Amino acid sequence: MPMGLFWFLAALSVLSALGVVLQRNPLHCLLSLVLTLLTIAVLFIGQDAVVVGFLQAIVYAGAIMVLFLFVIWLLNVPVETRPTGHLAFKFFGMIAVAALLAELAVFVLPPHLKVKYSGHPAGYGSIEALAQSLFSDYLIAFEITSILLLVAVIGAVALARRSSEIEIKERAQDAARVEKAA
Amino acid sequence: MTMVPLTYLMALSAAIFAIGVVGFLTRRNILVMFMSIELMLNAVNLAFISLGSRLGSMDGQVIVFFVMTVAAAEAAVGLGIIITIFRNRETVHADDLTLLRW
Amino acid sequence: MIELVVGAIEAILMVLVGLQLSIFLLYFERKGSALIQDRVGANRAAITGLGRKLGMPNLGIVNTLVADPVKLFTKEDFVPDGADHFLHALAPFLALFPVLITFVVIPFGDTITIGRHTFNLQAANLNAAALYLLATIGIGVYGVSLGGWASNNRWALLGGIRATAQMISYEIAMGLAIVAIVMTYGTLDLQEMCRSQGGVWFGFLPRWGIFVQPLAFIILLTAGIAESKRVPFDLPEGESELILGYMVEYSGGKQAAFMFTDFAEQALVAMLLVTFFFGGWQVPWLYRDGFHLPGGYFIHVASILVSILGVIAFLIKVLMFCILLGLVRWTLPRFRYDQLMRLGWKGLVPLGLANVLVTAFIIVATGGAH
Amino acid sequence: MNVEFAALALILVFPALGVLFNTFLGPRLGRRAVNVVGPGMMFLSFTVATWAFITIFTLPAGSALYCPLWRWIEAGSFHVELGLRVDALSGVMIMIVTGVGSFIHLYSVGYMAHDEDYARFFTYMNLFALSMLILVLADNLVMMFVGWEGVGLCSYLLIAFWYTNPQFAYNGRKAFIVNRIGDAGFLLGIFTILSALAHHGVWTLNFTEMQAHASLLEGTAATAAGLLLFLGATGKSAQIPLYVWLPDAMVGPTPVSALIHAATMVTAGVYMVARLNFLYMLAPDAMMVVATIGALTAFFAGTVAIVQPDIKRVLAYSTVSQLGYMFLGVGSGAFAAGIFHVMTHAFFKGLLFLCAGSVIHSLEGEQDMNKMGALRKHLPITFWTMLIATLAITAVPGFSGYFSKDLILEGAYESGHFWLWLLGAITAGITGFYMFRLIFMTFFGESRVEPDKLHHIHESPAVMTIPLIVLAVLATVGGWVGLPDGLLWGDAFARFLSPVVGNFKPAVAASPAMLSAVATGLGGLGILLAYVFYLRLPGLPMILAWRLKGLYDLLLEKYRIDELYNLIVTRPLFFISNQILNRGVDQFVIDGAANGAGIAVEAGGEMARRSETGNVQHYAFVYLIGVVAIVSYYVYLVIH
Repeated sequence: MPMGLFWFLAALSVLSALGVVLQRNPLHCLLSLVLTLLTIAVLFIGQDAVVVGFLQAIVYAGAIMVLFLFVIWLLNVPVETRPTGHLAFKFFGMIAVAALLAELAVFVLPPHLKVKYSGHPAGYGSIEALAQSLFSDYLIAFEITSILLLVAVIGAVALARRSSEIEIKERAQDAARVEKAA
Repeated sequence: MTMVPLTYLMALSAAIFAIGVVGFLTRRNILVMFMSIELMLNAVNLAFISLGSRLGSMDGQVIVFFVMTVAAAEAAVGLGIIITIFRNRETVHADDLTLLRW
Repeated sequence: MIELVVGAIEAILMVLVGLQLSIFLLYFERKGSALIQDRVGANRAAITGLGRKLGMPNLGIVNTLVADPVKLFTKEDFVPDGADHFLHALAPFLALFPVLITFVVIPFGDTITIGRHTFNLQAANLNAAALYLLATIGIGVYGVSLGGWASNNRWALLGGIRATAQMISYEIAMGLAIVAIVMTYGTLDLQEMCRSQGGVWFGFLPRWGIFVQPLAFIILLTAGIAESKRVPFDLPEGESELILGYMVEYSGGKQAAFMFTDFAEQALVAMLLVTFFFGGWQVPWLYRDGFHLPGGYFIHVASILVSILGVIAFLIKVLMFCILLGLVRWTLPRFRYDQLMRLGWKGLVPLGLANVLVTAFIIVATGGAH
Repeated sequence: MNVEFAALALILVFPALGVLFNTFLGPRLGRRAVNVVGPGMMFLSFTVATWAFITIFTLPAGSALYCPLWRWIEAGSFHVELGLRVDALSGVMIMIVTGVGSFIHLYSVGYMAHDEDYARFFTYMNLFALSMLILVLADNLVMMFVGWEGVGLCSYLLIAFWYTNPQFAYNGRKAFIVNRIGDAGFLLGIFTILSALAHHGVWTLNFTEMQAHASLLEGTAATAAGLLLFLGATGKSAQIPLYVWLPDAMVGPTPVSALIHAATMVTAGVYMVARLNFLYMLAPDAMMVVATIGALTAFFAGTVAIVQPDIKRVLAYSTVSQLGYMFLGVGSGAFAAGIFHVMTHAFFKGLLFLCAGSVIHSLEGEQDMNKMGALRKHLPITFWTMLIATLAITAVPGFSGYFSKDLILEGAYESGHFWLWLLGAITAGITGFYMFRLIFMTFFGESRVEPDKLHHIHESPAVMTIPLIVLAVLATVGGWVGLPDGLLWGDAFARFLSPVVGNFKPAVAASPAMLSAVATGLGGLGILLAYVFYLRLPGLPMILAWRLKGLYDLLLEKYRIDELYNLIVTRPLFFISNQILNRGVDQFVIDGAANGAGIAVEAGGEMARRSETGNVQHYAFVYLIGVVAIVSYYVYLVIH
């Protein structure tokens, strides 16, 4: 990946990430997040993680974020007008984050980041290599993930489902009975 | 082929992660807080991919793959919860959602 | 370096082809529909009046290709009150852009050798092109949905929501069909797919994907029409219920962009169908050195000519499919929304899953797995 | 010569099956099934036991059958291998336990015919027999202790069988607690033996191995172990000072009394002392204590029995008294005589109890002899069998009791302690008196039966009388295996047991005939007195009781031993428990600490809960601080 492209993507991703945090309108936040995700996807592809990069675009940007979009519409989330939260809390939160960043810097900066580039084996990042890993070393995790997704789907349906008409009718009947009794 | 220095990538990852943390701590809209969580997840994903690329190992990508599936599940359930909360409380403001206190 | 330049030229060429096809579709929309519905159609505008003097029927070419665009681009760019100006302006291009960049991965010909250089007649030879397709199509959702939202209009928002739901639903069926295809060819590279469709079975039958994956073809055709939001899946626009859906508050160039998106998507679907199922640029019985007709006849053709024949064959096939899609548009009535969802989730998705399963089973059974 | 005999396990398996069946299926399948399975399992066990006994009999003297089971405890060099072992001694015991036990089970079918809880009853009965068989068959002290505890538990369960009556439940608890005291001594005895042996590097509790290394125990270890084990025996076998539970145990169903008194439980102590004869032979002081306690208990209990009005209570004290005889025998070194008396006693005492049960059964639960009389004609079988048993226990020549009791008295005399013999001989007279008092008051004289019960009197059903007849035959002829030396097969029983318990070595020469004559004479005197008191001059006892009111009351109230224990043990214990441990330690210190901790936690929680704002971001902030802290640690690791 050319350095120029990296700097461009890095700047774009940080700016859009800031956009997520700083904008008032949740929809704008969401679009900023989509942009962040896409730049990160490009960063993935730039590092030979081609399949995962495209999956990031398909799954994250193309599906999960659309789900967010739906929810924002469904709830008709208003633009935030009142200033939120306590200033003191924000202040101490910032200090803690700054501390975390400083600590992470220790790991990230050269003297302690000791990873040698060992070269990419043939087919690195290809769908064959990914599948080879997923269906051999990580097979059980992969299968469990599929169960997790199934559970999540069922859970989401159970949570968000509106009561059926029959249930609503029964509830109304119960209420009427209680009223009559009283 | 030029290699972006690992330090830069990790620093970018750390920066996005920190932005996500800030977002989670300072925003009061639970949807935006949720988005901040996604930011953090992606920052970590970036770190995984970068390190995996340097080590020439597929494991980083596999983990990112799992993170994505888990994020999908989390989004499905989390948004379901948010919808349910909104139906009952008519709010997505984290300051108003403090029933589980003393 | 020269490869890069050629690649850029190819990319521009491909996008232009897509746009030209859109123009053709626009024209076909006018006159073709008139033909089907036994009307005259656009026939007023004539620049010189020469044709009428000569007693020729007015083909409406001036109407559709000159007057309409001029009218569109010179109209007032109206933004409704209370709309999100930035997103309102961004949305049409957010819709068009992903479609246009998708054209670059479609192979429109075999490699062509000019002098020392060998060029791949595919703007961008991505080895994960199939995933790229899905990614760009997935991102295309945002333009439409944001267009609907940013207009500050209930009809528009409803149209946007419908469009979003419809597109992500059919994306799954489309993805499943593509998975089956990818399994069949064993590659994500579209050029590779085209190449492996060369040759014949039983001495005469071209090795096209349609003969291997007929079900995937039907799924992809249906899902493709739904993705491009054309009749009978044009619920997001639904003139009779939502006026024009997400486009209702657009005018001028922005509306033109949305319209072009639809037409370009149609062209894209046609190209995909051709690439996946009808051999792409493959001409039946034409090999590198010439035609090997069934029955042992052989006609020599120069290598460069073979390549050019391939490009022409590709364009003809795409045109055929564009016309097919247009015919569908003017033949079938619109679905109800619940029918649309039922068809997507209860029809195409299970079919696609079954198709993937059967394909996988056959591959394993015939020892096709590596 | 040791022979592996796997069928020994069956002796245990059958009662165990009975327990399981009666517990889980009995209540569902009903009375008929229980009636078949309960006694049936005992008879099967009896069959196997007989087979084993005959096998032993046909083998050369000193042989044993064994059946290894499995390794139970393993701790360092100490391990317990469970195994069953039958030699002459335990062979006699299993015959008694399964034989007499079987007939008591059979009798119970009739006796418990009207009780709702028959399945539970037979569960306990089978479990009782099983425990006793474990005790007897054990080849090591640990397994013996399992059986030892088992019979204690079963006695509790059975004495308190009618647990809805608080007094009965109380008596059950009393039996259990008194037994626990003895068990503690038994356990300490085991530890003493183990530590003494382990001191010399011998880690075993197996009887044969212990016998082989018995010399290591010589000295204080043997004395201490013998005394501690004998404490256990006083508990189980109702000797001074722990006999108090046995008379109270009469509240259980009568077959239970028969089982406890005749076949199982109470003989456990005697068996244990005989089994560990090699240990006691090393500790003459302990032997002396055993003999003395035995003689005193025999005399003591006999005197109490003289005045008791309750028919079962008389029999209970007679049991205590007879057990005293047995301990007098084994304490004097005449182990064979002691075991012989265990056997004959099992016959006649089992019979006596079953007869008493028959009487009580016919009188619909009446136990007071003052409300009996002249039952001879109504209950002919019961009368005749009971008379035989009484003759046996009174040691009338020819009946079984005569031979065994004679041997014990002879042993006591020949051990060189004249007064022990004297106490035994006097007790023989007392025995004659109170036993015939019982017979005369119950079966002769005028009827004092309450009128409304009079016409209900009937002889018991065959299922009850058959055991009576069988036991009566045994009570008569059972003693003949121990005919005096020189007569026919003379002294066969002692010779049979001698490889296990050794031969009796007299310290003083005596004339057996002379001693026998004295004891028999005293017995006859007792019978004569009873005849005078209760048939010739029925008013005399009343006058005597009035004249000697102090003595009479003392005897009637059992020397007030229960009251004494109450005063010196129970009351202080309750006082300490209630005033100091309950009010002081428990309520003040422990409750105070517990409540104080609760109050402190509550107060702390009251303060701490303020930190639970319910706002997820506050939690996230704390979480973040935690993350920063953890990362700091890694930073520290990286930098250094």
